[in-house]
Amino acid sequence: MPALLAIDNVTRMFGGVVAARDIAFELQRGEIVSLIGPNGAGKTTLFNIITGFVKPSSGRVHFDGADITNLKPQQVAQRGIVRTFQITNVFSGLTVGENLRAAQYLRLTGPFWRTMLGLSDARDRQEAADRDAAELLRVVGLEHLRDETARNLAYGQLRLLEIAIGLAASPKILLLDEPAAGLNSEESARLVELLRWLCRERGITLLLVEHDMSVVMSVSDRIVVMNFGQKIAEGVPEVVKQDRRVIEAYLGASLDEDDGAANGMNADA
Amino acid sequence: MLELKGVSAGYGPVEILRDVSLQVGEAEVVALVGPNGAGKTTLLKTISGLIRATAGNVVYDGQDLTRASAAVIVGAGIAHCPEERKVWSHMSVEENLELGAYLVRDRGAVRRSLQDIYGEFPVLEERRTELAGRLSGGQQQMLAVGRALMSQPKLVLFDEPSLGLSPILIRQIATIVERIHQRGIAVLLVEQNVDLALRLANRAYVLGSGKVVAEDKASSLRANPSLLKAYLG
Amino acid sequence: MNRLETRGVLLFLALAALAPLVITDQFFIHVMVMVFFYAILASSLNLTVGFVGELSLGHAAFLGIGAYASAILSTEYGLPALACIPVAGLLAALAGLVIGLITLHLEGHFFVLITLAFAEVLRLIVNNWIEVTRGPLGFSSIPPPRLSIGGHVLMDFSSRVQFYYLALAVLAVTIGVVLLYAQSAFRVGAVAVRENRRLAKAVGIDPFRQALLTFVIGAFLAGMAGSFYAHYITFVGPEVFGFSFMVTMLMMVALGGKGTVLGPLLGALLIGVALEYLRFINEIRLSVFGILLILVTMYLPQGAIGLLAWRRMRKAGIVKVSAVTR
Amino acid sequence: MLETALQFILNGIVTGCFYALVAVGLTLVFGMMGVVNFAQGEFFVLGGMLAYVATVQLGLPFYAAIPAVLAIMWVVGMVVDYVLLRPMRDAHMLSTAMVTIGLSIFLLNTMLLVFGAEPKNILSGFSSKPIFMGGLLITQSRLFTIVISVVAIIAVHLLIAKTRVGRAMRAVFQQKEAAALVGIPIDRIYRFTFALGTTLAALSGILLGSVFVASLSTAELTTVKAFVVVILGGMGSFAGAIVGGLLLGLVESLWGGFVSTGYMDVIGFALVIVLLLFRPRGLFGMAEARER
Repeated sequence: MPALLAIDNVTRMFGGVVAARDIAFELQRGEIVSLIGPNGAGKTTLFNIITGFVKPSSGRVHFDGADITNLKPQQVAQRGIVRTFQITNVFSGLTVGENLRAAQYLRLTGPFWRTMLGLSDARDRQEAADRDAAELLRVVGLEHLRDETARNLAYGQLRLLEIAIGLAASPKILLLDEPAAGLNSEESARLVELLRWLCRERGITLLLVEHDMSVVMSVSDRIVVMNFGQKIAEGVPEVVKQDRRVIEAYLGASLDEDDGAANGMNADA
Repeated sequence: MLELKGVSAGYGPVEILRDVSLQVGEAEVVALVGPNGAGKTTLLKTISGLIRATAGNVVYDGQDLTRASAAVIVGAGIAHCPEERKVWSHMSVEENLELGAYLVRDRGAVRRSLQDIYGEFPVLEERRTELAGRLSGGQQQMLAVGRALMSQPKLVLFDEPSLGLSPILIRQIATIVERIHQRGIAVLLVEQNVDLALRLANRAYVLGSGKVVAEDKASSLRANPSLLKAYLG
Repeated sequence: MNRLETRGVLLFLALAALAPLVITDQFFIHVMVMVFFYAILASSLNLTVGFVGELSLGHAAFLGIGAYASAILSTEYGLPALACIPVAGLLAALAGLVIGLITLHLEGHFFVLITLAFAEVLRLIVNNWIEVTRGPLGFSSIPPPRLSIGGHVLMDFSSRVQFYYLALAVLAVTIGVVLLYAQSAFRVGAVAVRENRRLAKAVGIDPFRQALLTFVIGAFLAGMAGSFYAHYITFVGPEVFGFSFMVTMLMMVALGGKGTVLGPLLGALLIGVALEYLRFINEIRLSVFGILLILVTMYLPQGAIGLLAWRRMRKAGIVKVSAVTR
Repeated sequence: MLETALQFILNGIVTGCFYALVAVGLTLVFGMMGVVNFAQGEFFVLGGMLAYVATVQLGLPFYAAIPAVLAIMWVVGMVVDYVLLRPMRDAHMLSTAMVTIGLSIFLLNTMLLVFGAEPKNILSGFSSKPIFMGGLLITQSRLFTIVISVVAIIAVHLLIAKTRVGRAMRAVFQQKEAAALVGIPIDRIYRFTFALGTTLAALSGILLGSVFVASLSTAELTTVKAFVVVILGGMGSFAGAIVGGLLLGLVESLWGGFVSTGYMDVIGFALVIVLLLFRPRGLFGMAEARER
């Protein structure tokens, strides 16, 4: 079976600096894959490329067999790739319920007059969307806060709302940028549960950028490790954890060793 | 010399630091390590007055700087060499350096510091009239360090000086930190390259999820299991 | 969009429909006609400013286009006034489509400036294109509407009350359109763009299309308002494109409460009444407006309706001290 | 024909000087503070009105009136920044725009109450006898305008390029966080920049008033045209404002001279609309990320 998402030798330069170099990996249907690596490794750049916020300097991105490299963000989202952002990103002036409503926008709108007048099919769509939103809120445990304005939510609740927003847009692939950042251990544990449930029950494919290794190790089917804009390792958690290059990427290569180990690590123009 | 007592801080409703206490002694190099998102940069910004602490105190030389403005803090002798260098790329190298001494009114002293920095980093003198944006990443890092030193600080806060640099340049940065230390200036070093940080520092703190999770002598921290745990779970 | 607001709007319309039965004072009737006119304008401006969150300073252009379209069509081509109103609305909507296609790709400051520039360009063209617009002289004695069925005249608009109900009818249409919009997914999309453009894109909302749609609806409504104005005042000159209309509408939206349905109506009522009854302070009126606009923006960003809603919620204990959750 | 063209170019340079001076303040304030000052045209007119009060009502000589008015306008700028803009530093830019729109409405109508609608002459003391330079004709006051404008532009350039405060301005403009970290008082730099912009607009108003008349009716158009200049030159660009101002002055003058006086004011907008379609950052615009 062909991969759901294929990143094909993607490179992105900013000025003279390489933010991502020749990155290639695939995402199979129903997988949970984590993208890890130290600061500045190029993970967020890759997210931006996949979701159309940044165009790659070279290379292609294929989704479900179609080339999506040059689509705009909203077009990528319309095809079923939805992302969250690193810094908490919700519609802060709207209530929790309206936040989901906004994410269901594509489902709720049809031809102009039908949408404006709320004709029967529009109403049906709306009811289905409302049911769906209610279920999502139950899943993330925010149903009691449906009418609360998002900016009044606690931090942990905001992070959950972000995921709910992503889900409400009915994605085939959900890209989560540091979903566990700032969560306490109890909240992280719930997050892991939630992510597994999504994958199992809703068949959503997940790609995570995450620094909380307890989350990464317990939830991922596979891990892709990046450093200095390049992919340095890929594999199941147990193997990646032992990889010498990965440990070095995190803790820094010992300077006593020869510089050969740092092959190609020069991101400095 | 610098003491943080139970400091909490963050951005808006998001609390990043929770009840952090740490100390930097006279002429000491202290490393601050920990995974991404642990709050290291936030901690430095809180010390230098870019972010207000929501609880706790920042005390420096017996002076309470918790509510002081960034200008007062620089004036008191704390310089902050920020993440990603943040040089003024449309200004010349020399202008960048001179602005580092913005609060120093004595022109003679500024000139002496400038000569001093040029002695330390000859490449900056060679390219003094060029725009900072044209320098390579490593040279920009030198410029950022030089700029921080221009205010004649007694304590320098470094935020990820090795970020994005090649191993050769990283080694150069290490030399710079050592030389700063030899002049009797204290250093608080945030560094993702743990090996580098621990080699340079006398003592180190490990920050995880906004809290200090370990504190140790630099030489013994490497063997400390809480370090690897903080990074790889 | 909450139930309280819908009720408030319906109450407003019901009271307005009954008022002339009780109060027959001609000046009062005139004041209310102007209030309705301003309410249409403010509601239409609010679509872009309040829901999409882009400050359009060119909205007077649509008022002007509507007014001139009506003036030309009725005086030169003899089109009945009641037919002019929707036609003027459509023409303004067309202009809105063209201007929107050009300007809405820009955001923030650029959008503010370019819309202002568009309105200025139109004003200057109207001033100079004498063959079509009669230049600074403008059009006078624009005929009043007349409603007849099979030669039998039902209304000839010789009395103010008949204009009153015409204005109310156009306002009702406006409110109907705005309510439909506010309850549809379009409002959600527009507000999503306003609150977080990046996230809106990430969930598949096209900010440009969303803004354009809203902009064109607003232009349509403002065009109808312009047409009504032409037939009520019977005179149209280049000043309908001017900044003072723009300022007045903006003030009404800001004071009433942007991004709500009821807010612009409240704003139009408050300021419209003040404008007409405080004629004795006419001279310092605009100075007071300026200060008011500053104060409202700085200290009451939600407008009068925000004040009402906040009080109500605090009474009900809904507004928590946000520190609790932090 | 050539001489007529040269004459139009000369006239265009004079007008261009006015535009440039007004636009410089606008562009600096925008580039550094992210504030679009809709009251810039009112500051321009206020300068002219105060010069009228000083020269006609108080009988001050022109050369003394100019510095006096500029000093007053400097204070006005400081006060406006302190009272209206400082509380809005973290606000959304549209809210700040609303505040400056409110200020512009207030200033314009209050001036109308105080000074009345009729245009005012400023007594410059220059004789109206024209000077002939070859076939070209220029009045003393126009020559004076060009000289003062050029001096002012050079002075501002030197201020920004060479002085301590100018360096601090550029530092804040380019990298705010680093500026704070070396101890630059950002709030005071903002206030200084705003006052500078206010004063330059007023200077333009004084000069224009001495060449033609000072009139309230020019305020709104001045603001809008200054925006045109700023967009032409690129928001936040000092050199762009100067070039943009002169360009607009020249184009208007030539268009008005050879094509149509009626549509003279339209040409600038037409230019801007076309420019924004093809090059939204302006001629000299800096590439800045405007992701929100």
